[in-house]
Parts: sequence; structure tokens; C-alpha cells
Amino acid sequence: MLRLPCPLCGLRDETEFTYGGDATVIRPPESETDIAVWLDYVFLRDNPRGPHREYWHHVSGCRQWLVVERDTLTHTIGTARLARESKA
Amino acid sequence: MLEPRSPITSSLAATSGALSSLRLSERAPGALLQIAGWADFEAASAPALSELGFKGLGDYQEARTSGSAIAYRIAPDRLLLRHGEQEGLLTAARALDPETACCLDLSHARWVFGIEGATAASLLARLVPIDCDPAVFPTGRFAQTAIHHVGVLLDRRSEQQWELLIPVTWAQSLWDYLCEAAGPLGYRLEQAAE
Amino acid sequence: MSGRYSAFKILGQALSGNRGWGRAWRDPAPKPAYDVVIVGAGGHGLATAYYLAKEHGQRKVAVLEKGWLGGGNTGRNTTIVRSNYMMPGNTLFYERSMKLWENLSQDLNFNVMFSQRGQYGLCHSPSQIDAARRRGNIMRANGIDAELLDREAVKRRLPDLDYSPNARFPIHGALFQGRAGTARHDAVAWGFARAADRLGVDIIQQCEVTGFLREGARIVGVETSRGPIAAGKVGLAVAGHSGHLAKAAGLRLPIESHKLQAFVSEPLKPLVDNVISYGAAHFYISQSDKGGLVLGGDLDGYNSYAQRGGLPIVEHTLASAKALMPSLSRLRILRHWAGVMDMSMDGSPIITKTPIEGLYLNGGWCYGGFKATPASGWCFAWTIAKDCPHPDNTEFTLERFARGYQIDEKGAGPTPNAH
Amino acid sequence: MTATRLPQGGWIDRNHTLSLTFDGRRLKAHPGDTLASALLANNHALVGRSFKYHRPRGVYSAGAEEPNALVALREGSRCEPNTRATQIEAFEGLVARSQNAWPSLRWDMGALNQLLSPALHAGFYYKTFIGPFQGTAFWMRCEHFIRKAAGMGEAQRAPDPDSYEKVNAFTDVLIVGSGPAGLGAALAAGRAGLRVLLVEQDWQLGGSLLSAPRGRQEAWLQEVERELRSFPNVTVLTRAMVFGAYDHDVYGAVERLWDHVATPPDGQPRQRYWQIRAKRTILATGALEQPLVFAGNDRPGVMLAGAVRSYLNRFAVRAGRLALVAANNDSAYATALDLAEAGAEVTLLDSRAEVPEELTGPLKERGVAVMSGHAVFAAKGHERVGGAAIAAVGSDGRALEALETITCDLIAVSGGWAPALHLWSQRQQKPRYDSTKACFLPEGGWVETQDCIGAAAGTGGTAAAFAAGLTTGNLQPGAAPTLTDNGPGDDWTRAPQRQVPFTGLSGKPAGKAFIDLQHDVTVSDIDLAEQEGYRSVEHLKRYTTSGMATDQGKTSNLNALARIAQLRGSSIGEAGTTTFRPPYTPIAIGALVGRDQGLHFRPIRRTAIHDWHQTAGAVMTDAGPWMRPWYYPQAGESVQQTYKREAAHVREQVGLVDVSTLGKIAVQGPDAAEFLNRVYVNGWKTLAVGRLRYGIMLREDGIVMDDGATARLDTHDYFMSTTTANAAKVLAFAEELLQTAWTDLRVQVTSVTDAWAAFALAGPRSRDLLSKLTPESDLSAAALPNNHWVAAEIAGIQLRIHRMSYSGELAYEVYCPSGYGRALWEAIVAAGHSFGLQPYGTEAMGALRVEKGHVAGPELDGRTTLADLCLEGFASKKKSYVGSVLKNRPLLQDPDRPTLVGLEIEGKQGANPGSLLFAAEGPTQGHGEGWVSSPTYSPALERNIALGFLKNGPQRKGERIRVVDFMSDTTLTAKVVSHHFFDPEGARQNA
Ligand SMILES: Cc1cc2nc3c(=O)[nH]c(=O)nc-3n(C[C@H](O)[C@H](O)[C@H](O)COP(=O)(O)OP(=O)(O)OC[C@H]3O[C@@H](n4cnc5c(N)ncnc54)[C@H](O)[C@@H]3O)c2cc1C
Ligand SMILES: NC(=O)c1ccc[n+]([C@@H]2O[C@H](COP(=O)([O-])OP(=O)(O)OC[C@H]3O[C@@H](n4cnc5c(N)ncnc54)[C@H](O)[C@@H]3O)[C@@H](O)[C@@H]2O)c1
Ligand SMILES: Cc1cc2nc3c(=O)[nH]c(=O)nc-3n(C[C@H](O)[C@H](O)[C@H](O)COP(=O)(O)O)c2cc1C
Ligand SMILES: [Zn+2]
Repeated sequence: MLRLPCPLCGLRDETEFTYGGDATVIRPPESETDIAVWLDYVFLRDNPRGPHREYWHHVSGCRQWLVVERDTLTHTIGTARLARESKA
Repeated sequence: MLEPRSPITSSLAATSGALSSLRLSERAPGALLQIAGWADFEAASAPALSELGFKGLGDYQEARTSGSAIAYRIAPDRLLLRHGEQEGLLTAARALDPETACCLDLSHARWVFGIEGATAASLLARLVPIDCDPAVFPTGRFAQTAIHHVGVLLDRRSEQQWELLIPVTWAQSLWDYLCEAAGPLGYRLEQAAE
Repeated sequence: MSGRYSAFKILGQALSGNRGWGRAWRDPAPKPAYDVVIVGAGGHGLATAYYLAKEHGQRKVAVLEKGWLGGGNTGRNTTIVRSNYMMPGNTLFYERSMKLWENLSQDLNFNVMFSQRGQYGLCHSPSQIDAARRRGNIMRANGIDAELLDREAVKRRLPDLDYSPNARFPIHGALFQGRAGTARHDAVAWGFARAADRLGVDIIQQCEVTGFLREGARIVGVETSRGPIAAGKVGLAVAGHSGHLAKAAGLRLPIESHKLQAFVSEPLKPLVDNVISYGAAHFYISQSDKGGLVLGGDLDGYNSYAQRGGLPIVEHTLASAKALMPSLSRLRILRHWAGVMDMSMDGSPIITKTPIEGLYLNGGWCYGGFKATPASGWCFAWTIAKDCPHPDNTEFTLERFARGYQIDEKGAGPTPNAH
Repeated sequence: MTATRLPQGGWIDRNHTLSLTFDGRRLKAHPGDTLASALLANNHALVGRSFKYHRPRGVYSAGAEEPNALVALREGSRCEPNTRATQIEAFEGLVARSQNAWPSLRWDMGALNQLLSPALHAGFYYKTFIGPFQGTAFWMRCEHFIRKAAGMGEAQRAPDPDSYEKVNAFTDVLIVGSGPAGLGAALAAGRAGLRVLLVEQDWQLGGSLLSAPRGRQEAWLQEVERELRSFPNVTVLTRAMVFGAYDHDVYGAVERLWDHVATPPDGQPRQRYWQIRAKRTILATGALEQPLVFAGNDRPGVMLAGAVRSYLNRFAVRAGRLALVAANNDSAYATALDLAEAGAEVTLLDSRAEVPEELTGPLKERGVAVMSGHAVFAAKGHERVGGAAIAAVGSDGRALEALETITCDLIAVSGGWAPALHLWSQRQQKPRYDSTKACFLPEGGWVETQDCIGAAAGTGGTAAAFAAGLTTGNLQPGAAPTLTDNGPGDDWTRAPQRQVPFTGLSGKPAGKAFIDLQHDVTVSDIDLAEQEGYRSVEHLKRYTTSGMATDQGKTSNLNALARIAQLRGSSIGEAGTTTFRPPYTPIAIGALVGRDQGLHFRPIRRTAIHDWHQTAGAVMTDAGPWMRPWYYPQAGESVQQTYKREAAHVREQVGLVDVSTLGKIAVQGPDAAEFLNRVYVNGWKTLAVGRLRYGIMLREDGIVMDDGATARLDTHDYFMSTTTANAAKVLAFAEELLQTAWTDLRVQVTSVTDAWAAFALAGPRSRDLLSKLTPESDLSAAALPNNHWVAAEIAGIQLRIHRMSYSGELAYEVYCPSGYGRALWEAIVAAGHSFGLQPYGTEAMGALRVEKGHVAGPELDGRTTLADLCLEGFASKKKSYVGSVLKNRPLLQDPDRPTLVGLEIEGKQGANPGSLLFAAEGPTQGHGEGWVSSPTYSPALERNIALGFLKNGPQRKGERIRVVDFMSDTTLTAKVVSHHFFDPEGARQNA
């Protein structure tokens, strides 16, 4: 079981969260009409074997979307930040 | 004034186990109000908070008390306020500027389970994946977590006294679950005492 | 090299101390070049090589495996074989697989123990019955056996399930496929390996592909832990590893790698005679010929390349087991493990020529690729040999997402862990 | 083998006598015994039959590693097959049976398999049963018998009468194992004031100390235990086995609370599952003794030497009188010595040529014959050992001379030790082979929070193990009570020499020599696998099944590796281990389920009216986690009769339905309208306060996700409703968009599903009824037209009345605070009497919406587009919204797609949902031209109708098509019509 460090709630069990997938894909702006851009965003993933930036939704806790750094091979956790703050 | 009807209608044995100091109760939360905002939430919520005697947003995980009001900082831009009187919160709500903050009456959305006694923390260990050791979770703290996959708010009111805010539609199911878990520890059901 | 297997041979060998059994497959050193290199000696890669040699007369084929053959998902799955797919593009492919399964032991001269013990897909609400009926109708309209059973019929056939008022999700009925069943997973890898080897395919283990050799945009071989190997065509059949390997070739895929756990109980005398899929949670159970109950559950839910699972899914799976069959409670779990799978964006696989010349892809099998093994190899071999898909895999392309071709059995949308 | 209970000694309570039954035979035992020690004390050698050859087997070990003595424990619904007799605590009335034998343990027909054994070699089944025939029938007939023969114990089929519980634990230090190393670590951490959880699978603390003569370390043990138990910060769990080590320092343990009595006390759980989160973990799990491999090494009476010593010193059972002790390392010397002290005649064979005098000296003093450079090559006897063939042995394991048979009734073997590094290795660290110590060691790991100490780390000697424990807390040995070594040869890591197997001059064992006792894997099986090219250890394991039994190779893996190393002339380390997986020993399914069983498998969600529905006789149905009234039958009514009556009643008079399960989301803030505009396909910028609007939202990929009405309550305040099924998904998606993409929008979304009860009041008399209830409100069509809402009060309850219709009748949805929901419902029902008000369930609601052509769950199946649902017209062309680009993918625009139609079914019989649609002529093959999604009998139209999807549907109105249901073998004919079957102009709802 993973234990994820929510910046608000502290270190919590994976069971309180739902996984939100790759956080490096950036949702295109509303004005984007190029279908290729949307196809990329919705369907294609880097799927790295190693460090991964990913979304977790603390759905049974503070309900915040977090961006967590996690290694997909070792499951080691790096930082975890609120998604809204880590948006570049 | 109408009282909200308890979602707990199962008739469980009033006690289980002979010698037990564990007391379980269920009751309405009183008034519950969520205040939420955007941008500068600290400033936006200040008028309502000061109406209730709170200063600043407070820390996450800290349950602050002022008179008969409790403030839970549940998210960066959200506070959950609890009060014995509906009126107390309404004045606070009226103090907000709808351009910078909004409020939401959740009084009917939650029910309260009280857990009290020397074995309260043992019962909680059977329900939530939260460390209830007093060194880690002292009185005056709260946690948003899950019981049996349902999101709940757990508030340590004193060394041996805990309250859980439970979404009402799940309350009956979780109450049965909780009582079952408490069975081996032994417990007494109490009338709401407030 | 080993001769043909048969009961007579076993008796003969028994009398002479079993000294005459030859190697099931050779252990060749890699040659500098092959016509076709298949990456990944799982069931799919081995079957592809076998059918390339058998059906398409390809003589210079190698299968490269980073570990030991059959050690990927082929060697760690819950072995359910069924052909109850309803989306056009899936239905006939899986039925082709079923037909290949039915004579696979004979074809390979290796007992893969395909046992058509039947599979029950349980329904727990009127709307699940409706969905099952639609699926069953499509199967039957395509010549595939299917039977919709009501609660009483299920109860007669599977008396040990929970029909009490204590069942949280009562059983309303089931969709039953009698020809479905299980096979001995390792034997599938070994059988294909042995048969391919006998047709001259080089199976090279402990040989990890780390990159690609290129001539301009074209791929002309692979870099491996045992040196470069040239190839006319390169086919990837690396299950959970498609994503990062394709990336090395410059392709981003509609795939995330996720892990799935499986469980086996202590060995028991026959208890569960069929495959049973619970409809109220992601859970299924069967019993291996050795007597272990084989249990499968849901994904752990997050991208992972680690072949180990976590306790939440252990709890979830075992709770489902007990909810389905309360008498399992006192039986014991012997071992649990996990496999890494390609979860595609629509839950369906990919067998295709890629936009990169010389590179072919077989992946995206999610948790359903074991049953596909023979047809996947068969169609992939066809696609590689003829440079175009067979009608049964025409829709398993990468372009389907852009075209809007829907092959999403669950209707869950582009969320890989929801399929 | 003649085993006896000694007149004194041991950790058993001789003041109490227990009566146990094994295969109907009574055994006398004492508290402190295990079933295994009781069997031995009663000189009961034969305990079980092996998996494949049905060879007689007896007790082999004294612990978790037991491969042979598996029994069915308890009877009836409490029966547990495959239970290790070595870990079953004796209790009064214990009943156990042997397994895998027919007709009896003594006379087992299965033993005939041995005659065939050359043909039943590893993997023989892959080579036969294929048959000359096509298909699988021949194999399946053979399989039927194979399955019956396979398996060990028999499972019972009744529900488990016992309960279980789960506990979450948090600790600074988790210490696994309470031998000297674990106790040392616990003392150190306890004194440092850390939160400590010490977990021991045995019921007694002490680990290997309990195998020494009781007097020797008892005082020490008591002192240490007293100190540990005095710490408030130390929790000691006994009878608790840590079964798995998981990511992020989470461990699972199962505590057997009441397995040592016949039945748990009333209301108490049988077992407790601990889910432990540890900051740091110290694994002091000891080491497991390994067998020696020689012909007949499975005979009852061949036992691990350490186990023989445990039975002697802990249970006061001497396993034999004429004992042969055979070893390749120092550790068995203590066994030989203690046996001699207990009056046995002992011969010790050490396969090593050189043995130091300090080991042999004390033994010789006691009259033990010590023969270095000797080994045992065969055990003699059938159901129990009667002798042994021994000889001088070379370093390659071959006899150097002719075998000599000696008489003995016990062969105590020690093939060296294997550190129990399972938990360490489960976190994906492969151990390293140490050829000096001849075992794998937990070295080279990357998990910094986990340490192995003591025997588990290859530390030899008791004092050293204790010191290693103390060191984990920076304590010096002097700081704690002194612990001395535990007999001769306590350093089991000194110069062991592994030879597998011992063979005659031919290089072959003199008979079946077992590597994996439980799975009947012999040396020749390993050899065959190697010969056939199953060379990876993983292939070897799977081909021979070595290490795959319930003991998971605790006594076989190392020897299997040693054999292949020998065959290849390579080192054991090069072969490498297979993967260690949880659980350490098998765990009951029920334990991990805890209380999440029966109705608590998943929590149930109830509306405020739940009890009323039940009292009213409603039949409830599951809707996701919710329970909803499906229909309210009157005496004797079937579901069909009921829904027709209910639906007709709504059209004729007035009905009331509980729709509290709809998802409700408060959308608040200055940018709320913008937010709605982006998530819904239709426009929201113009919705005035006091009005509501139906909306549809798509997924990112352009497929329809959900629909529902949203009301504007105030300038910045909207009230969104979703379908019951999608409520959680929509909220999470909204939060995702707002927190990850649209961070600039000033909007908050909050679930208010729990806050509001909601009822729909539908039918021509609904207005009259509501007006009576709230006389102050003007509900006239002019004052409150469709898609408007108004605040009102009924029975003192402040509420909102939304005028909108799902049924197509004049209808209202009433929203009130959920705590008042029941009161309001009752008020409406009471007032409704004079209006003929009846409640209706989801089935009737479905019939009404089908008559109106409204789509719901069966139509929104995650694959349909707006156009498929004939809802394209809703979508705004002037703005973008979620899914607006990808919905234009070419095949989603194909006009030929199956599209929503109405179907009028001809004849009396209705269509089944999920039936396929085919043209009137032609074959009924393939995927059909469409399918039936929602059929119903329409009371209003007095005929069977259905919603369905049909290729090119809208262009085919009037066409007659076939509705085929293979599942029920029926074909019906239907006419394609508009899906707006009833009152298409909406006159009734706008009344
Ligand atoms: C727990 C679990 C249960 C499942 N249950 C079922 C089921 O009941 N029914 C069903 O139909 N399907 C099931 N599946 C899915 C099924 O197992 C897989 O889809 C199928 O086995 C895939 O076969 P494969 O040959 O493509 O992959 P694999 O057998 O995984 O083979 C891929 C091979 O590629 C190798 N490889 C990877 N990268 C490289 C590289 N760079 N160089 C060289 N070699 C490489 C790997 O080592 C591996 O051996 C399950 C999967 C899991 C994990
Ligand atoms: N002379 C010999 O034959 C011999 C051989 C090996 C060890 N030893 C002696 O034992 C000493 C080792 O002491 P130690 O403390 O390292 O080991 P130990 O064997 O004394 O204690 C290990 C303890 O861990 C427990 N355990 C193992 N796995 C467990 C699990 N998963 N969950 C819960 N409990 C578990 C065992 O029940 C046992 O009590 C040695 O140093 C020493 O010399 C002697
Ligand atoms: C259908 C099936 C049955 C299995 N039965 C057993 C079994 O009886 N005993 C056992 O130890 N392992 C059994 N396994 C599990 C394997 O030992 C192993 O865990 C699995 O193949 C994954 O490999 P790994 O654990 O080495 O990574 C079984 C696996 C499968 C797929
Ligand atoms: Zn949080």
C-alpha cells in the first residue's frame, strides 16, 4: 500500500485517494480546435519506467488534486504538491 | 423548530459486553456551514470568522473552538464551521461578500457519531487508517479520512472523546459497521448528550 | 532436440530411466541478423514466431527475451480463456482464438491443458442482466455459444455461492459460456517455445532489447544486452513494457503500464469446477488442476512497473471472494503476486504495423491477453509477413483513436485503470 | 521410531491433561503442547500422505516450515484443511483428521501411484493426455481424474461461523520475531522510549531459546519479558505472524486470537488482521533448518535435528531412542547431546571430514558415537524409520565405501540453515549467496527502513544474536541481562558443507530422494528438468513444482538450487533464488476480509425515506451503493403488474417517487455560469435566477457522460443535478478541471447530495395536491411554468419546488433539507389521500420515461454520442465545451451509426432488453443493425414499446424490423417510430 504525503492532511493511506494519471500532459486551452492536440492530450502517454509526475485526488480527505512525484519502478515518493500550485 | 430526523433507525442492543467504558452516541451536528472562496480567501472569509470570534484561517488539521463554534480548515479555500445555533452561522454567512466567498448550509448533510471512553482509540483503530496516538493526534485536532470507503471528519474533542461527522445517507450503514466493530470491546449506547 | 511426446513415449522412457528426453528447446547464441526479430518471449511473442515459421514459411526468426521465456504475464495470469466479446472488431478475433485453443495441444504436441469448464459471468441487478443479454445475443449471432441463466439455474449449478439475504449484491443470473475455461499458463509458453524451436526459431533468453538500429527513419534491428542484432522486421510483443520500448523507437502510445495481482490458495480437492466472474466487483475465481483456487481482482490502479501488489487490493479481492462464496473464509491464501500490463485507452489491444517502417506492435492487452495468445500470434504473424492486417485484427490499430473507432467493451472511456 | 514423553522437563503444564483426537484415536496432551508434539508423545508416527505418491509421512519439523504433517483441523463448518500440526496448539477436545488418503491413512490406495512413479516424473502431463483426437474432450476426461487425485485437504462448504477484525497500527519500530535478536532490539527500542510493536508467531516469546533445556535461559527470558511488558510504549503480540512486507513500510500480520481453544468466546473475533505502518522495521525472524537429501529421506522418523531438540526440550518428547543424528554443520551437536542426556543411544554422522575436538569432545563424554566424514544414504523402514544405510562420504556427496545398515528409530538431520529473509526479500531485494556460510543472506538491499538481524542476517550464536538486537538501539551487551550461548554448535554458520544428494557409488541416490517433501519432487525430477532445458530456476520451479507447496519451499528451495549447481558445476549463487512472495505462511481469507463481509461487503446508501419505503412494502433494488424502491406491490402483484398500475396511475392521477439519490452539486462563485458553459454542451450564460435548464455533458473524448437539470438559485449560486450513477464521477471531474486546468475560474463545487431530499410529484393532479399543501405559493402555469423553481413552505419546512417533468406529466420536484425529508414525505402522502396519491418505484419511472423517449443509463452506456441520442440539437455551435473537439472524430460523425429510435412491438409479447435488431429479411448474423436498450409495456399506449438503437434509425421510421433474442429464442417484429411515443408536443407537462 502506498502512503502519500498530502500537503494538507499529512501522510495518508493510498485508500483515501484516487489516482488521476500522468500530470505532465497539459489540458489544451478552451480555444484549442486542433484535433491532433486533443488526441494527444486525451490518448497518448509517456508511460515512463522510473520517475513519474502524476495526479492523485485526495477524495476522502481534503478533496484536493495533488501532483505527486513517484517512481513507477520502486514506488518511492518524491514531493507532493497541490495541483493548483504546481501548475506552471 | 423542527428537528432533523436521525438517519439511524436500526434497533441495536443498547449494550454489548458487560464491563465497558466505551460509550457510543449519535446526534445531529447542529448547524454546519461551509465557507469557500477564491483568490485571497483569508481576507474573504475574515468578516465571517471574526463574527464568530476566530482570527485567521487557522491550520489544517486544527479544530479551533470559539464559544459554541468550531472551525475546521478543510481545504486551502474552504472552512467548515459548526455551531450549536443555526442563527450563529447565519450572521456569519451574511457577513460574506458573494463576490469573494460563498457559503453553503450543510447542516442536514452530516450526522454526528460520538465515541467516548478509554477504548475509544482502540475502536477508531478498527475503523480509520489514522494514528490516534495522543502524541500524534492530540485534542483539538481533526482529520478528514474514510471509514469503509466513505469520507468522514474525525474530531478529537478531548483525550477520550471523539466525534465523527458522517454523510447522512451513509450514516445507518456506518453505524451498524461501527457497532459491530465495537462489539468485542464492549459498549453502551447513549442518548445524545449535549 | 526432443522427439514427439506421447503416452507410449512416456512408458518407453519410464522403462529406460527417463534418460532419453531431449531438450524442450535449444539455447542458441544470437546470430548477427534475422529476417524477423520478435521482442518478448511471452505467449504472444512465441506464438508469433511459431506461426511465422509454420504459416508463412519464415525460416530466420528470433525471439529475444530479457529474462526467462514465459516469465512475463503469460507466467503469472489467472488463465481464463473465453470469447464473450461484443464489440465489432473484437468478437471474431477472440472466437478465432478460441478455435485455435481447442486444438492447440494437438497442434503443438504439448498438453496446454485447455479445459473448457465453462465460465459464468454473474449479474447482480436487472440492468446487468440486460447488458448480459445483449452480449449473449451478439455472441450467438456470431456463432459463439452463450446461455443466459436466471437465478434459479445459477443456484442449481453453483450451489456454494451466497444466495442468502445476507448477500450484499444478490445474484440475479449469469451469462454462461460453456466453451470457455482455463489453460495451464506455463505450458502455453513452453508448448509454443518447443514447437517454434522445432521449426528453427531461435529463442534467446537473457537478452534485453535496449534500443533500435536505424537506417534513416527505418528500423533495421535492435540493440540488446548481448549486442546489436540486425532484422528485416522487428515485432514488439512485450506486454507491460510496450510504452517505454516504443518510446525508444520514437512512438508515444495510448497505453499506461499498470499492475494486476493474482492469488492462489492452498491446494484443495475439487471445489470450484468452473470459472466464476463476480459481477458486483472486479473478481473472478477458478481452481487449478493442482487444486489451488486461483483468484484475480482489480488493478492496483496506478502506473507501475513493479511486479508486486499492495494490501488494499488484497483486501478487496479476498472480500469479494468471501462475498461470493462465504465458505472460502477459512481457506488460506498461499501466495500472491502481480504482473505489469499495458492498459490501453479503450481496453482493447493493438496488433499493427506502426508508422515507423520496419516496426510492428503487439500490445495493449490489458488483463485479457492470455486468452488471445494463439490468435494474437496468428494475426501478428500475418501482419508482419504480409505487411497488412488480417480481417480479424484490422481494427486493432493505433489510428482508431483518431478515427473514433469504438472498441471499448466497458464503455469506460479513455481512463486506462477503469477498463 | 518409538517416541515417548519424558517424565519431566519441558514448557508443558503437566498439572492439566487434555484430550485430543486424531483420526478418531485419542491422544493425551498437556497445555503447551502442539498437535505435533502430542502425536509424537503418543508415539504416533504416521500423520499424512504425500501429494503425488501418497507416501507415508510424519512430523518433520517443529514450526512454520512443516511440509508433511498437514491435517484437517476441527470439524463441520469450522474445519480447516492443510493445517500444520506443528503450529496447532493443543486444546481440550481438539479434533483433527489426516488428509489425501483413501480409504484410510494406513491403507491408502493412492500409494499404488508409486508403482507408476517412473512415468509420473516431473511434467509428464505435458507430454500426454493430448489424445489422437481433435478438441479438448479427451483431455478433460483425463483431467477429471487428475483433479480428484490432486489437491490436499477437502474444503467444507458451509459459511464460516467465526468473525474477524482488522486493526490499523502505527509504530516507530516494528520488530518481527522474539528470539534473542528480536528481544534485544525490543529492549533497546523500548528503553529509548520509541513506540514498539514486537510480533511473534509463537504463543511464547523466546524463539530458539525455547529449544534449549528449559533451565538454561529461562530466568533470562523471564527477566527480559518482564522488562518489556513494563514499558507502556511496547506492545507485544504473540500468536501473530507477519505475513508480508509491502511498499512504504506497510506490513500485514495475522494474530490468531482464539485458535488455541475449541471456539472463540462469544462475540470475539477468531483472528485479527493488523495493518501496520512502521517507521522502521527490524526483522529478527531467525533461520530455517534444511534437510539432508538421501533415499527415503521422507520416512516418518526422519526429522530436522533442531526440531528433535525442540520436541525434547520444549515439549519433553523424545522422538526416538536409537537416534542417528546426521549433519553437515555444527548445529546438530546440541541435539545429539541433549538426546543423549535424555537417555537415547546416539550416533552422530558429520559429513565433513574435519570436525574440531571442542564439538566432539563433550558428545563423546556422553557416550555419543561421533563419525566425521560419514553420511546417511538411505532410511530404512516403511511407515516409520527402522534403520539407516550409512557410509563414509566424499566431498561430492558420494559414498566412499559400501553402505552399512544400522538400526535406529530416529534420523535427525541437519543440512544447514537458511536465514528467514522472506519479509526482507518481498520488497524486491534478491538475497546474495554466501558460500562460507552456505546460505543466502539479506544483503545489498535498498530499503533503508528495514534491517535484518540475528540468525535472519546470518549471525551465528545466541549471544551474538542478542547483541545484534541491542545494537539496533545503540546498547552495549553489558547494558542488559547477560545471555550465554545455547549449547554446543550454537554458531550454525561455521563451516557448513552442502552436498545434495548423498548418493551411492553410482552417483544416484539409492532410492527416491526428496527435495520437496510436500510436492514429492525428487532429485531425479530436478535432474530431468535440467536435462530437458528448464534451466532458469523459475522454469525449474514451475516444471517440477518444487517450492510451490504450502510451505513455499522453506525446506526445499536451497537444496533444489544446490542440486542444479552441482549438475552444472557452478555455484548456488549463480542459480539465484526464485521470488519470495507474501504470505510468509498461508493466511485465512476471512482474516483479511475482517468485517467487510455479508451486508457489510460494501456500505449501503439510504435516502431519508428508506424505512418508509420498506414499511410500505416496497421491493428495493440496488442502484450503485443506493437502495431504491423498485416497485410497491399490492397483495399478490408481480413486478409487471405493479409497474403498469403505478405508471398508469401517474398518467391518470398523481404519483410520488423518491429521487433523493440523484447527484446534487452546489456550483458557486462569480464564474459559475462560465464553468457550466464549459462542462455542458449547451449554453448557460443566459439562465436567470429562478429558472432551471436541462444539460448534457460529454467526456473528454466526446462521448456522452451525464445529463441532468441545473437550477440557478442566486446570482452566483447554481444547483446541479446528475444521474444517480455518475454523481461521484461528475464531482471528481469538476474538481479536476477546476484544480488542474481552470484554476483561474472563481468557482467552488461541493456535493450536496446528502443535504437534500428530493421527491418527484407527477400526474395531472400534482398541482392541485401541491397547492393544497402550500396554499401561499402560486403554482399556476403562468406563475410557475416548466423549468422554473420557487421557494415554498410545507408543514413548516422551507423547501424548493422545481417545475420539471421526467414522466411527461404535469410534475414537480420538491427539494427539502434531508433531515426533514421524512416529515415532508409523510405530509405529502397524508394530503395526497384525497387526490389518490400513490408512490411509485424505479420500474414505473422507467416505463414513463420510455414513453416519453427520455434517455437514461441503458442509453448512456459510455459509447453513445449526442447524435446517437438525437440530442445533437442541444449542443451549442457558438462555444467550445468539454469534448467538443473530439466528438467530431470521423467515425463518431458517421450517419450510419446506430441511432436512437422508438420501436412499437407487434403482438402481445414485449421485447427483452439487449435483443438485437435485424432487417425484416436476411440472415440474423453478425452484430445486427442495432439493439433494444429500454423496453416497456406502455400503459398509456396499451402496447409494448421500446427504445433502441438502429443503424440510420431516423431515416427508417415506419420500417418493420425483427427483434431477435437468442437468449430466449424469440423473434418479434417491431415498427420503427419516433422515440417520443407519448404526448410528443408536451401538452401534458406544460399544462
Ligand atoms: C494477474 C494477471 C491476471 C491475468 N489474467 C488473465 C486472464 O485470466 N485471462 C486472460 O486472457 N488474460 C489475463 N491476463 C493478461 C495476460 O496475462 C496477458 O495479456 C498476456 O499473457 C500477455 O502475453 P504476452 O506474451 O503479450 O506478454 P508476456 O507474457 O508478459 O511477455 C512479454 C515478454 O516480453 C519480455 N520483455 C519485455 N521487455 C523486453 C525487452 N526490452 N527485451 C526483451 N524482452 C522483453 C518480458 O520479459 C516478457 O517475457 C492477466 C494478466 C495478469 C498480470
Ligand atoms: N544451534 C542451532 O541449531 C541454531 C540454528 C539457528 C539459530 N540458532 C540460534 O538462534 C539464534 C537466533 O536468534 P534469532 O533471534 O535471530 O532467531 P530465533 O530463531 O531465535 O527467533 C526467530 C523468531 O522469529 C519468529 N518469526 C519468524 N518469522 C516470523 C514472522 N513472519 N512473523 C512472526 N514471527 C516470526 C519465530 O517464531 C522465532 O520465534 C542464533 O543466533 C542462534 O545461535 C541456533
Ligand atoms: C494459475 C496459477 C497457479 C499457480 N499456482 C501456484 C501454486 O500452486 N503454488 C505456488 O507456489 N505458486 C503458484 N502460482 C504462482 C507462481 O508461483 C508465481 O508466483 C507466479 O507465476 C508469478 O511469478 P513470481 O512470483 O515468480 O513473480 C500460480 C500461478 C498461476 C498463474
Ligand atoms: Zn489531503
